[in-house]
Amino acid sequence: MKNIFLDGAISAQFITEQIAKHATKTGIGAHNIFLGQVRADVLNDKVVAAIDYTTYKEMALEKMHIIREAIFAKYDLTCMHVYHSLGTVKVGEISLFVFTSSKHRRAAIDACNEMVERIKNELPVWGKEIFEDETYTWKVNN
Amino acid sequence: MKNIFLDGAISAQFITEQIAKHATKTGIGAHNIFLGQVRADVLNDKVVAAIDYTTYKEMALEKMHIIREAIFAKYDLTCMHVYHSLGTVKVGEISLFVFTSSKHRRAAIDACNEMVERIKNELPVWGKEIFEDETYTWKVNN
Amino acid sequence: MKLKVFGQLVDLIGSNCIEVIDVNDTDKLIQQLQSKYPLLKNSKYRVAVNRNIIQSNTILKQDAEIALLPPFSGG
Amino acid sequence: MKLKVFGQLVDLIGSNCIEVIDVNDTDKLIQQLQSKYPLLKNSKYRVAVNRNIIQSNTILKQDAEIALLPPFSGG
Repeated sequence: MKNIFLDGAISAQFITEQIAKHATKTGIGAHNIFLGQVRADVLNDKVVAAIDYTTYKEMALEKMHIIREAIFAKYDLTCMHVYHSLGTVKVGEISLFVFTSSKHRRAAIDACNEMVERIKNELPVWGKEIFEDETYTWKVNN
Repeated sequence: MKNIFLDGAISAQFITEQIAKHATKTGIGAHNIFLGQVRADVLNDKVVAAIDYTTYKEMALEKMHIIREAIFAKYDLTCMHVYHSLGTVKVGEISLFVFTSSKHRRAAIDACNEMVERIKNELPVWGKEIFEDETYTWKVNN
Repeated sequence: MKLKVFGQLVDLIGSNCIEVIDVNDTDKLIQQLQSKYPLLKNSKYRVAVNRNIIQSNTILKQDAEIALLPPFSGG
Repeated sequence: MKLKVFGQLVDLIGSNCIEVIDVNDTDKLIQQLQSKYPLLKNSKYRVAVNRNIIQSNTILKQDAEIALLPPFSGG
């Protein structure tokens, strides 16, 4: 089962390396990338400083495998890569990286969009929003 | 008038720098990126080796300004950046980079998608597909 | 039988893994948990058996992998 | 008056900028161009005056910026 989880934030450098790797795939005409960044939300006058992510890893990877298969069956993709942070990701840092590539743009754009929605709705991952005073609350996806 | 044109291919390093710059904008929760990559298309048994882009620059920048205003009015974006190559871009290299950021993901995703469609349909830019034998044909957008 | 606990339910239950005994289906599991942790009644969660979210009462074999999942909030 | 030419029309016309004379509207411009470059009749293009694509016959002032635009193919 392919791992999608990375320890801590996803660096801009890591994202570049992933993009650069695809220069040799000369059948690709379009890439679409979604990046989730940790926001300094204000809740009851307290500012979020970081999110601490945990997962039910075995289930998440099985689920991810199923979603991946479904998206490859539905869209004419050349490739798709997904990375999600675990542990602490500070405000302004990247915690989710979805990267789709295809010959024509529609497939990459639509597949990326669907993948992001399915990750948010179907992956057993939880975010704990840690405030600057070190208290916390549990993140709610909308 | 803001310039969107870069001479030659858009490097992965340039893309990284743009992403990294946004770490200080802590109100951002989502980035969406579209990258157009030059494809080794085969036309009448000849393989495309590069695309040579030209533009009607004054008109393209005026048009881009209008499109940008319309998209900012329509979507709740934090920022948007667009770069398009001019001159020769080889197969496997990036010629278009659209980068949108917003608090919640829907705005960034939808604005990026609309921007890409409008660029393809409304910007006076022309691509000349140069084959490996140095003959060429004019690119047609679909 | 071990029960894995995730997210905000770890705070409520006080552990990310507890032992449950004398339950042979998920309805009984939920009854037992709700009587031991009354706050669970006010919580939103789903039960996964062998890494699949169950939709209705499900038999629990001795080697079942059981988990309590509060609403997901990844991304 | 100068006429800017772009894309595949540069090949057809042989230059990216030509001089046009004795035209005071875009219909006359197109007639003149089609008689000088008959292949234009088989080409898809639009006319821009002062950087806006025109939808119908348009008066050309002496300082107008005129351009012939074949279908766009950026991205």
